[in-house]
Amino acid sequence: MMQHLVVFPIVVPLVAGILLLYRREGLIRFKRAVSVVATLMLLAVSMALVGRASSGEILYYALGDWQPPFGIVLVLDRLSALMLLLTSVLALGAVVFACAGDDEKGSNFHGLFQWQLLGINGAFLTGDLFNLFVFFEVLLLASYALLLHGGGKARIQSGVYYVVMNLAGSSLFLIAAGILYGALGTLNLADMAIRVAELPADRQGLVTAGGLILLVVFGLKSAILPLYFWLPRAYAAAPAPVAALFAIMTKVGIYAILRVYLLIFGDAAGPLAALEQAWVWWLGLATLVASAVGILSSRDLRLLIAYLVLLSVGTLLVCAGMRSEVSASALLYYLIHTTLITGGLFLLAEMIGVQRGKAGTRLVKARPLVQGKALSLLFFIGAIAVVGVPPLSGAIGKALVLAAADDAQRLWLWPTLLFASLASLVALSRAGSTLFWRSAHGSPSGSRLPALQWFGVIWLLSAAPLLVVFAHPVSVYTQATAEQLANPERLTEALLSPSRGHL
Amino acid sequence: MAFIAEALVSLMLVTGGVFVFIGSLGMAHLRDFYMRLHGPTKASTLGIGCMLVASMGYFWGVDGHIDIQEMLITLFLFITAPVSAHLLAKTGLHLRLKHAKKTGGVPFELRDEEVGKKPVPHPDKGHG
Amino acid sequence: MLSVALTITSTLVVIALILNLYRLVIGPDLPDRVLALDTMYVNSIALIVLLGLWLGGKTYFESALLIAMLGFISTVAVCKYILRGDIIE
Amino acid sequence: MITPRKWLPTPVLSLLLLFVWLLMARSYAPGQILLGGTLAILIPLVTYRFWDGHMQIKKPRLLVRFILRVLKDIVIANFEVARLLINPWKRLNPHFIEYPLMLEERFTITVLASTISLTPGTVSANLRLDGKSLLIHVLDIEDEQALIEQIRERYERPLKEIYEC
Amino acid sequence: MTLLWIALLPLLGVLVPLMAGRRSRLTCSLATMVAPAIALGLTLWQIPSLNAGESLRFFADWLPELGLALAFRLDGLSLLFNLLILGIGLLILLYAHFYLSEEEPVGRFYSFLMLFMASMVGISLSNNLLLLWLFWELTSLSSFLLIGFWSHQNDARKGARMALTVTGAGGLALLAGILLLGDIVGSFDMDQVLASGALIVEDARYPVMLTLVLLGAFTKSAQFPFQFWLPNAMAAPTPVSAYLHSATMVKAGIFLMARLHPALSDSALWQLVVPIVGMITLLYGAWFAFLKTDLKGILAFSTVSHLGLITVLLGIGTPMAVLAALFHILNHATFKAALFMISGIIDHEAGTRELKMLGRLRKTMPITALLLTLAAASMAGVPLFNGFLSKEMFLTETLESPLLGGLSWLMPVLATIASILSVGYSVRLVIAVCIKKPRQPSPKAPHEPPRMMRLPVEILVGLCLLVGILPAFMATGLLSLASQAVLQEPLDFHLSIWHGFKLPLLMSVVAFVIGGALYWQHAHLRKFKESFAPVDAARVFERALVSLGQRCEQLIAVWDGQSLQRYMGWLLLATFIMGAIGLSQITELTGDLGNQPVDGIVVLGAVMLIFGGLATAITHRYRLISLLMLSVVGLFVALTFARFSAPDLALTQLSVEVVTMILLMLALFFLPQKTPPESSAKRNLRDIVLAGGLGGVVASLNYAVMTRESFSISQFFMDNSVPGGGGHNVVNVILVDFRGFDTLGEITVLALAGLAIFKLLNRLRLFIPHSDSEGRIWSPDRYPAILTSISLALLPLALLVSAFIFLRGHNEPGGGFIAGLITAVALILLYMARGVEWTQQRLDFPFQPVAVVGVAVATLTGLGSWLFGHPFLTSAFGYFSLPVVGKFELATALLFDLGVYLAVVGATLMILANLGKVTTAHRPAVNATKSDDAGTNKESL
Amino acid sequence: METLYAVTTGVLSACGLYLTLRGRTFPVVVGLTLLSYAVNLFLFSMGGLTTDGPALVHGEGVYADPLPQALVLTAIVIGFAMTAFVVILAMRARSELGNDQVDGKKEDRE
Ligand code: NA
Ligand code: NA
Repeated sequence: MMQHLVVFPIVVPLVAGILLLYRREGLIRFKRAVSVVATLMLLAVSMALVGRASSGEILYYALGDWQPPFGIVLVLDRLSALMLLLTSVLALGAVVFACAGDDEKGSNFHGLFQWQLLGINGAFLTGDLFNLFVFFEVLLLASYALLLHGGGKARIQSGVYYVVMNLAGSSLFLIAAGILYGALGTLNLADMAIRVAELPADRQGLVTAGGLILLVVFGLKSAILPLYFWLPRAYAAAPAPVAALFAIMTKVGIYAILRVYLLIFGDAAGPLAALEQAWVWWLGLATLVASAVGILSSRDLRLLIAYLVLLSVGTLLVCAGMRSEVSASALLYYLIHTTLITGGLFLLAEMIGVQRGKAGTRLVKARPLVQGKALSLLFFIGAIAVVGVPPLSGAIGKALVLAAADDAQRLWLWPTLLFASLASLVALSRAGSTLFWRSAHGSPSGSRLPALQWFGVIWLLSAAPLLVVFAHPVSVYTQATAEQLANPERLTEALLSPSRGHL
Repeated sequence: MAFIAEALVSLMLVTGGVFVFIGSLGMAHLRDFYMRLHGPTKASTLGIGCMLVASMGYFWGVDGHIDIQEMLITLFLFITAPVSAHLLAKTGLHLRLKHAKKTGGVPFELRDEEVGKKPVPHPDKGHG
Repeated sequence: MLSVALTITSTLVVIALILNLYRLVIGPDLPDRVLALDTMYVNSIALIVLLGLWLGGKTYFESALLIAMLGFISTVAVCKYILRGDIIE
Repeated sequence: MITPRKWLPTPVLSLLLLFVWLLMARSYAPGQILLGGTLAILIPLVTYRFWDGHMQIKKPRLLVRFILRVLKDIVIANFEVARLLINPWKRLNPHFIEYPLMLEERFTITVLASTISLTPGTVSANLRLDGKSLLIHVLDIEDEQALIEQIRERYERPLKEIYEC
Repeated sequence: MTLLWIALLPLLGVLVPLMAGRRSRLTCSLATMVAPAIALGLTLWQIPSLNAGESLRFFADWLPELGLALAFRLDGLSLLFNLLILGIGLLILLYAHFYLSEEEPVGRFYSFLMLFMASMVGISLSNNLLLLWLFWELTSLSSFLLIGFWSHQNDARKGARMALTVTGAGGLALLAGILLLGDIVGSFDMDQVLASGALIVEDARYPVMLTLVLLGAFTKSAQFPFQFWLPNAMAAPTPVSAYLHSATMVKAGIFLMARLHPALSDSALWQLVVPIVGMITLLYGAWFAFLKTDLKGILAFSTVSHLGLITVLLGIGTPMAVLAALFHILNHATFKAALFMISGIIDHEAGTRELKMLGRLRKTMPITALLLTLAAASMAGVPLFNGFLSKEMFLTETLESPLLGGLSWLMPVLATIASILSVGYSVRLVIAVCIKKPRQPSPKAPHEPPRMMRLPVEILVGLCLLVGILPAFMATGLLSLASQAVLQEPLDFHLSIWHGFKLPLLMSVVAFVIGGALYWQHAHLRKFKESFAPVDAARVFERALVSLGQRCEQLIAVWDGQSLQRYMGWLLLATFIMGAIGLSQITELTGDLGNQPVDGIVVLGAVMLIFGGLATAITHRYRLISLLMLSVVGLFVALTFARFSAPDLALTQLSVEVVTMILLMLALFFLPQKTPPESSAKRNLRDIVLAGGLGGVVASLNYAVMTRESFSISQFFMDNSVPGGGGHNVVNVILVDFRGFDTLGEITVLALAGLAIFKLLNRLRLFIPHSDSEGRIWSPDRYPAILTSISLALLPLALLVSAFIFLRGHNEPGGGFIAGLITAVALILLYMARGVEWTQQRLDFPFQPVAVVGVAVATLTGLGSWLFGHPFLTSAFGYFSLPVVGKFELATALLFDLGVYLAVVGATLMILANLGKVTTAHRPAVNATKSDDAGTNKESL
Repeated sequence: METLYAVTTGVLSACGLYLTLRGRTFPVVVGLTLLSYAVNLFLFSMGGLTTDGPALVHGEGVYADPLPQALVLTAIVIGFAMTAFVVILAMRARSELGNDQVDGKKEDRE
């Protein structure tokens, strides 16, 4: 079985989804059990995979036993292993939270959730451009369904934005993939990298066009300016566990940018090297600015958190735009931090909203909370972490990012990022003081929140201190990952020389 | 292929083409919808039939053994074409499409004196 | 001879299709357009048959079969739509 | 005990399906016959439940004759129509006819309506809701009564004999 | 290790009150004091080693990648601060025990206080710049919690947020400064930084770095122009004010300047900026302190002023100035903490802090009044008090400093003015509180506080006096250690009460005389001040934030606009630009292959497609017509596939096209039939240009690729299709074998679509139109009889065709997907002909399980290969022979394709039949004339 | 032929894109469908245009590149799934929001 480990992150949610979706109604206990167990299995598998990958060996799994570049391969390197682990950690928090009752607000929650994981994991693992498209579609369609879970106007409206934009994005992906196939004659990413390195001059323009249109697609997924508009309202409207899981979705776009451009348009690509860099860098900065404006304008906690997701996207993009080993390492650390924390915050926002009654998550005066103390403590932790104030993970992440910039980049990055941080500090302190301090008179009413919800939130937010305490081991891993990414020839060798790396 | 065979195939083919053409021509130039309906229903169907026979003949000649699978398409067309025409005529009647002035035996649904000149708008104004 | 016949027939079919397009575009009423579309489906079977004769193979037989079947169904659907609005009721 | 009846609810249909299968498969190999035969039995079994009433062909020989006649009529009809269509200057006399039906079964009415549509200058335009009459549009009419008679004798009666008597 | 414990103990102490909070209050207070007391003891225990010149360090790596280490040092400066922090901290805890009322959550308060203490200790001990920053920010956070402790008060919330915002912003600047500094030095290690003064000052980035660091320090220490947050932070409970704003938090900035003094101060910039800012702050604070009427307000502004004083001294930077600064830090902490506590006592006992309601306390609270007078005397710089000593040193330094070149006389003059004001407000404080009669009665009748509540004050005032009288004995040791730490060399100095008649003394005298006189003119000055519009910093700040929020909202409204059209516009524009960039790099659009000749049928196809496309767009307002046009495009796309050797694609496209049409019509029924003309001509033109431009890019790219030779890997598939995949139809073999994984994903998508649509349709109640868009009532013939019979007749045929297409797919055009669609379409025809109810009764299998089983079959086929030790989805096939049947092939690919078939049938029916079902049960009677039920009835999904 | 093909793809894309920029859901859906047709044509042609070479290997001969065909097949199916979803979403949006504007905010002007 061990030789199939790499495909487990796909098979487990696939099979779990099948079990869960076979019957539409009833069996909620069974479904919860299956879903949680599957997610736990995923967690275990991902940990094992991180263990395998941390040695630096690049493994691949040739589906259907068709060797690369002809068949579809799954590639396990440090980056993909890390993303898988991150996904499963996030998913566990979200799914446990959902088991407290959100899963019963519509049909098929758990099955869709597992298939959403299937899509995400597939996107992280695949080493094939078109297969990446397929997994993008899997994760998108699952996310469409999950976004609408529970219904309501806001969800429908934001769903229209989200779906239409992404549908157009899918068409663009096909165009880009088509051009790259037409110009390079292959779909395997590693093979593409090799072919780009030996590209005849008259095809460079084509590959440039393909590569850049692909960047639009990934930019749309990761919510870069000016393609981010779908994000804030969709994330704000999504049911809490779904929004939490969505925290990883923008990172799929970031991941794709790292994977594709560092591999195909690496140093070996000659004139095409670093094709995306300038765009990602400048637009990442602009995204930061836009997110800061959004953060300051938000009058609803969920929307605020959604814009915080955008802030993290901007930060990650500028990191990607710096395109150095240091910045990649900083990016990965920040990515782990921001995914888990924003995920946790979405869950927390739901709990707060429930206890505030009619006011929900709107930042207005409302009745006091029944479990205000505990909630405010968690909110405080989440807010500190997300703003990047010590002593929690965000501070380290931010410092790593700031330090990763070279002198020329600092001139732009530092003011932007610091002002954005300040904006989030201002907004979150206002939000926190409104939510927990500025309560209307009267005694709190409503019921206490279920334990499963607390577990979900604490599970995710505990990343904030843990990432600080274990900053060193984590960053050893991220640095090794960055180093692996900076040397894409190892991946191409592992995949395309027959004697090595095959499971 | 034998000359005769080829000639037959060619003839069949051209005949088919002509019918196809006539069917569409009728549809293009006749004066009212009910008359336009006749062309495609009959001529086009037969035209395709002819061409399929030509195809059958051709491949008989080339391959040496007869495959009459084209019959299947013809069968399908002969089953479906009249039904399409029937339904189309129904929609025409439903929408009370204009008919040529000299049409005789106009049924009640096309007569203004029976159902009024204009459709009475429904109170809820349709679903626009 | 066959090639001449093919050319003639092709020309006729092409003209037929253009006539269909003409009717489709000018209408004037919905049933006219539906009729035009239906005829277009039928006539495209002719195109497929011609393609088969031209290329000398029967690879496209199923395509023709499907056009015959599906063209009908799509006409039915549109007619039902005009008649009843709700096509599956 | 499963009776052969249950195995083979519609032998004619099964035969037809087998025939169609062989047409499509372009092969009469035993394997294909076996496969086609299996499907020819399976498919009616699956779709049997969709038939409300079951059509019995009472006089198959008559059916064959009927089909041949219709085919002949179709060919003739087309030349007829072609003449009408090509010559737009000829004054056409379009006409609607309300044809009173003698047939009662829906399926036979359908066959009749289809036949009418495929044959000279007529399209069956509407089957009245009560199923008692059929509206027919005629492209160029000469004598209404004659046409009704012709349809009655040429198509409706044979159909009635084949299926309903 | 001891150092680590000193740093950790207060941090652990945070947990103590939380755990002891349930116990009695006294237990809680005492328990809380344990940790800082031990830490204080440990600190004191280190003094001998310090005196012996040992360097006390602790180092543990934390995040070497960033340069962050858990590094502590204890030198004189840290010692000075630690003593203040822990010592005064203990006194504050004691004081707070009495100050807080019974109902208040004392455990929480203590733990915030301890958190604050821990972070201050951390700052003072940090031997790593980043670590220092970590603790620095932690003070901002804990002070936020402390200031906002009385969160029900509006002022407290606002004050807390303001403090957090300002110090937080400073903290961000500091982070940048520290990173830059670390970059210049090459390390964040404090020892290295402090040893690299010359290197740092010469670096080109020095000015920026210094600015950033000073921003951090100034905001924290409430230097001008960031002073405004401090007075507003007085909304905190008094122990907090006493602690944060006298001894500790505001001193963090001072500490930073002192700590980095050796590294940063040796530059003209430092010597220009720091003293000037300090001097402005000094005067500003003193002036407002003089005019405030609220006890705590006076103290707060006085604090601002004294912080300015210390800053000036650090700016001057001579060894003696540094010494003076350190000394004043110590002194200010003692007398100001005492004063704050006294103000708290007064507030507590008299119920007010307003001067006009206070007075004559020497009668009612004699001891407190005495303590107040003594502490105020120290603040004013009366001889024999510690304040006098450091102030004298300050005045001396202003005289001796060569700052400001020709304007160097300005410093002593300004210093004197500040002294005058400081005397003025001190006198005013004492007279107004203790001597004069109150103008209004106080809410409570004042009386002495509990004995123990006064104890901390007494200790502090005692210290003021002791140091003032015996400076050499009390302070020399500490100060010499501290100054050595800052100056990095031993400083020879002598603290004494008397320095002889010198200019500074004269300045002091002048200050006393004029300051005293000023008090009498106080009323006039207040009037003078009130003639200016009052600037309430809190209000301004609050308003600025609100208006910032509003501006941002407006900005978002303009920029975002909630307009999908705009979003799409951006997306297309971005794509256009990207594509155009690529195209611009292609010198020759036509590649080596060039054009193939055109034939008439191809032209016809192109014409049909172009016409169909344009017509779809042009007629889009008439939706059904537009759909018909779209159908033409769909048909001719299929024909194009057929024309260019892709029979499988043609079949797929045809079947998908029909299903799509049906689907679109099903949905269109519930949508408006027409789009009203609403796009402006400008907008249309813009859209046409954008769409056209991108279309042009697509066409060009398409052309460029097609005319270039393909280097595809496809030959592999051709070569291996039969031997490796067991199928002659390479496309199908790719789908079910070479790239079966894609197909698995694809059917998952399809099943997901079914599930998602089911979700959308769940509990959807739609308004059923009684008539079409022109008001025509629907045809009464729901199920046209002829259609019904024909669809029944077609069903077996269609199923047969479907089976045929399915079975041959591996070798000839076809396959599971197309077969599935044909089956689905045949059933849909039945639905159309006979309605949902009738059909559903006879088609009694649920669709969702079918779709899911389809995916399951495909998955299991893939998993099956594990049994044979092959990777997921490895196919197998074999040729077998049976007596009658003959030779035939069996392939796992067929099983996989069966999965595809089932998934397609299940998903398609799930979509279409469910959509059909939406309305069926709720259709009103055909001839209904009432329209009561016309409204849409919405429920959640 | 390539020119004609490319022009067709371009025109179809442009028409589809134009429709996706409309303000009502239904035209947008139609536009996306049209766009996906265009994209399928585009992707299909990435292996070049081949006449009379369906990739059915029965011996020697010129074969069309089967890989783009397989990709297009997948793309068609996925496109169908997406279209199905988005059109139902449009329907639901109309029912929830009371009009069929893509932005869902303005008054229904009919
Ligand atoms: Na219905
Ligand atoms: Na319906």
